[in-house]
Amino acid sequence: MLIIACPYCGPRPELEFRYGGEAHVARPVDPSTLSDEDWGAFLYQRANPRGLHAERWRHVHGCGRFFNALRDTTTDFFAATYETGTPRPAGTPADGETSR
Amino acid sequence: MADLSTMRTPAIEALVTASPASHLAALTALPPRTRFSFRGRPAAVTAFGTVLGFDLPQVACRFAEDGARRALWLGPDEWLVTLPDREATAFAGAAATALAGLPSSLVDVSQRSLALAVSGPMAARIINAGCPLDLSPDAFPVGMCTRTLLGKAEIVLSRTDEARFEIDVWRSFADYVWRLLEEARREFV
Amino acid sequence: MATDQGKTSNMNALGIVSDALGKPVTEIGLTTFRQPYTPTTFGIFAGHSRADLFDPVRRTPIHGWAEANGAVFEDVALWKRAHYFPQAGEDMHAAVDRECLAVRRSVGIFDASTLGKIEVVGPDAAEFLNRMYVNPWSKLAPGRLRYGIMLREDGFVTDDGVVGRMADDRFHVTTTTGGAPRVLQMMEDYLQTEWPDLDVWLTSTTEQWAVIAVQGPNARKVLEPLVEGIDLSAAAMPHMSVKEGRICGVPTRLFRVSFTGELGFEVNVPADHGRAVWEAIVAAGAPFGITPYGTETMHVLRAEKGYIIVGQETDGTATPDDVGLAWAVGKAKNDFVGKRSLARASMADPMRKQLVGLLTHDPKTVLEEGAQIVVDPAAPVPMPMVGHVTSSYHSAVLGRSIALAVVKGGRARMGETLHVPMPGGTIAVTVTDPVFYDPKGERLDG
Amino acid sequence: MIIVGAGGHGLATAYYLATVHGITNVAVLEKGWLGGGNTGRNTTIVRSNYLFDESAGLYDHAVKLWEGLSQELNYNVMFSQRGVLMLAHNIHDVQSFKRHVHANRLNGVDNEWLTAEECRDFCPPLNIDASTMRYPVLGGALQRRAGTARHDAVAWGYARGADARGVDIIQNCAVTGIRRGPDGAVTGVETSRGFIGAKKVGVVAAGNTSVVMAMAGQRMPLESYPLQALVSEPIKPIFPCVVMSNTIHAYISQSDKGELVIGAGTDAYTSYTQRGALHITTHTLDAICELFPMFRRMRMLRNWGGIVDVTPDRSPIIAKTGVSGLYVNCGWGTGGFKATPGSGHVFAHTIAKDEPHPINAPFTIDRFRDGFLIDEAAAAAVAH
Repeated sequence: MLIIACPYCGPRPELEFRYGGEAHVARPVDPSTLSDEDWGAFLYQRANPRGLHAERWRHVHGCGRFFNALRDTTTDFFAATYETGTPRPAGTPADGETSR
Repeated sequence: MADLSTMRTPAIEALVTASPASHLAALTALPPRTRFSFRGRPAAVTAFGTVLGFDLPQVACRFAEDGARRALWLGPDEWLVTLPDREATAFAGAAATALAGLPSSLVDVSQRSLALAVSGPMAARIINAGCPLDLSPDAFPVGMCTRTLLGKAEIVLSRTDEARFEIDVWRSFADYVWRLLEEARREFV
Repeated sequence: MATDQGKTSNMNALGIVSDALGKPVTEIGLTTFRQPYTPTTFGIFAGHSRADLFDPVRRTPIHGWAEANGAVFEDVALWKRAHYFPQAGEDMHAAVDRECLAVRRSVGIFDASTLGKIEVVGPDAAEFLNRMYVNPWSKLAPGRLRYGIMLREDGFVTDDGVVGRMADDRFHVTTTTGGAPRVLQMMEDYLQTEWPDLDVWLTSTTEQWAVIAVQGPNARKVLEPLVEGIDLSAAAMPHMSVKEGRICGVPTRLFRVSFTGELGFEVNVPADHGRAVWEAIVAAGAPFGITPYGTETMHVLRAEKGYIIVGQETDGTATPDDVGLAWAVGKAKNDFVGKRSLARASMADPMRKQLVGLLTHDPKTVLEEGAQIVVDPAAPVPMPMVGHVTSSYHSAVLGRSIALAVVKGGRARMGETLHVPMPGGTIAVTVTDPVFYDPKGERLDG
Repeated sequence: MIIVGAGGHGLATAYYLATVHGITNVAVLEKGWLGGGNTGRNTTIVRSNYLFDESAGLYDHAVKLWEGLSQELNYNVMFSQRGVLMLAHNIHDVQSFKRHVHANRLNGVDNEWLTAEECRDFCPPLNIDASTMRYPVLGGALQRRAGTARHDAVAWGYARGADARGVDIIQNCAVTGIRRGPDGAVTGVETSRGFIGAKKVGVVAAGNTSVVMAMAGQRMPLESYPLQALVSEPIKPIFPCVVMSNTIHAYISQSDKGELVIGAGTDAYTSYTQRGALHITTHTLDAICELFPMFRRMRMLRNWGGIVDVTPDRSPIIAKTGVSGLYVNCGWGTGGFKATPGSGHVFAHTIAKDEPHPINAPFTIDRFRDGFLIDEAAAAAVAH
């Protein structure tokens, strides 16, 4: 089981969290201006990288907050967790790079 | 027409009545209390503290209390506030006045949940039968509180004493939580 | 892989590979080993998770009364809900017929406590709901109710429920029984991650309130003597309104709302008071023959009115228009969750499945839910199918069977004969409007 | 031509390219060893009682090929039509399963409704005593033509067949890039063992599809999750069929070696670790003990994980792509094994003819732009 460091509550067992998919996929401000192609991409296309992945979690059975994490999908090692609305931490490798 | 406002049917009366005693791990149902879920922006948080009589705790997963009033930090803008039923009406009125115009949310959730206490030297061990947290005093000291899981039910767990925990659980999950704790307690009764 | 799942036996293998490759063991790398490292019984894993501890059994505050009064229960998500209340010698159909007629002719009482409830509070509450639901909320006056529909971002119906505006900045939102956690999670997701600037907060109040539905032409007469500070008259409290006051001395949010098509109320009281208030209403209703009814009767009554159940008429592939709810979509709204998806190519397909009613040519025949519908029952297999039966019951008040279905291009097929091929023979049906009873809605006013 | 991935689907594709289309100048590239990915890790269930016409057509095409496969390959894939029984635990399940039964019957796919007692008679270890169960068994849907097959035999059988007709199967050869010409069309692949030129490349890399397709600049509607399974110690034959319960998450059969083969769920997060967490297997063992109390003392001997790539509608993609000469077969989620012969057969057609076979024509990538989903997940609450 993963131990995940909630930015508010600290390290907690995975059971208390709900995974929320890829992070930084912002909902378009005015979806009506998007082409079908772009809207379809927003809805469904995901990076799904092998290596570092910016993703969302919610501490649903804890403080209830959504937050973001950088996790290496080849090791499940968490490189960082950070608050929703804040940018990906500076100096971290790109998607698909390895974390260590 | 009869006034039924004092007639309450608790969720797990039969289980409580049938529960065996144990000095190693006692399980008790706590009397009803008033509960408010409070959410809000910083200005409202300050104003609410004034009504409450003490500041809402800002440290994650800690509760503050004064007399019979308690405020539990549940999230960065979320507190569960408990107080005696007899103070509820006056408190709600004062809070509404103090919070007027300040972005916030105050919701009465008094009967959404009920409270249990697990106490005695084996209390942490009993709770750990269903709860994945480290309940050693270093990791979960007196004064700590948090939402977490007990088996397949969500609870709010607080440590009020070295050997005493309180569990706040939604009404319909109380039966499950009580039975699970009884199952864990069997070897100590 | 040995019985230790490679944890220790791996060491021998590493030694052999190390020799063969001429590399030190530390450079060979490990295979993936997993706990447990000794064979462990299934029972050890399962532990306490059996029977009533396998999953929580959620019971409403009124469960004990239902049990004492002979209810048969069904599982809905984690909840136990009263399915029907058989009397001596009755099977389910006899009990449901009796319960349905009692509601249509006088008054029935139903435990709706399992409905999900969310208190949406803050100055931006209406704006938030504008974005989450297809409906418009800004102009809903305090004290009024509106039926809301929620889509996923892909445009398909995910939940519905009645929403009451308690104050400018406070809404009492209801959800389906099974959908409550999902809806709250979805609302929190949008609020926290897309629109954190909105001043609005969400609190689950599902378990704060016991909900007692009192439905039927005599519903007002039963409740009137019990309430204080609430004028239940049609003028003061029209259909789709809500008032706060007391019932039997207990604070209540009293909804005038109907999922049966009859004059109806839903009494919300704090949970611990639910049983006592329920019993007081039952006593007050005795002169009217008030009849407790279960989820099966609730299903029949709403089907007679053509009201959908999310998860039964919809299956995650239905748009509001598919199930006849296009009227609910706020036409002036620039955006809401799912709106953009409704403009995709597939949504304009005239052969989308649409909600219709079906009447069997033989009124005694009750179709099977899930049965498939075809145009030509003589077609060879694989036989082209145009839809399926979503709900099907014997209707006591109509004295015949009724069914709801979703059928390709269904609204253009009114009056057409279609066929339901069953193993025992083909059943002919006529496509009709989905509202079978009181199409003008006159009974809502008693 | 190059096929990326020597799992069951990739090898079947190569086999049918050779046998049906006479194309034998084919290299199947595999970064690990033959059948070492999901083919060797799955719980080997074969069934075709899917709801929608498109799915029933695809999976039943596969079942029909399964029925003659040992003979066709002259290699025993141990296809055993012992029946797959799916249990209903609440009224919603009953309605949903009956919808499947009726749709299947009219589509020519066998599937029948059984009462709880009939379920127990078909599978005697099943507990149907409602007084002891949180979720009683209300009945079940049985597909008698469904069953199990020997997973590695399937890979070896197709590999032998393809190899005998001149297909090259190259193991320990990881694709590291997809090379494209000035017109954007595929010209070949870079691998850990050098460049290989080809005009057509078919990607059949299961959980790794996103990674391979990214080499050609293609973003996919896919996410990859660990899916876990486990087996007990071997015992004498006791379990005559396959039993699935989507509602309480149980999935069990008995292998010819005697082990109880149990499928657990997917972990909640994307990962390429083939690992997963213990609480996922614990959850399914809760359900197994509930349905089959007699197995409480059985021991878990091994558990493992694979990586499944999942589409938003839980139906696969078998299609041409936005890149000329690049084809993809992916998104089988937790249920790809059952489709192996049918998948390979129609994908070979798609590559050979540069257009889909009628059976896989609906399984495009474009459906996620236009909204013509084949949403088995929505219809069944969960797909396996």
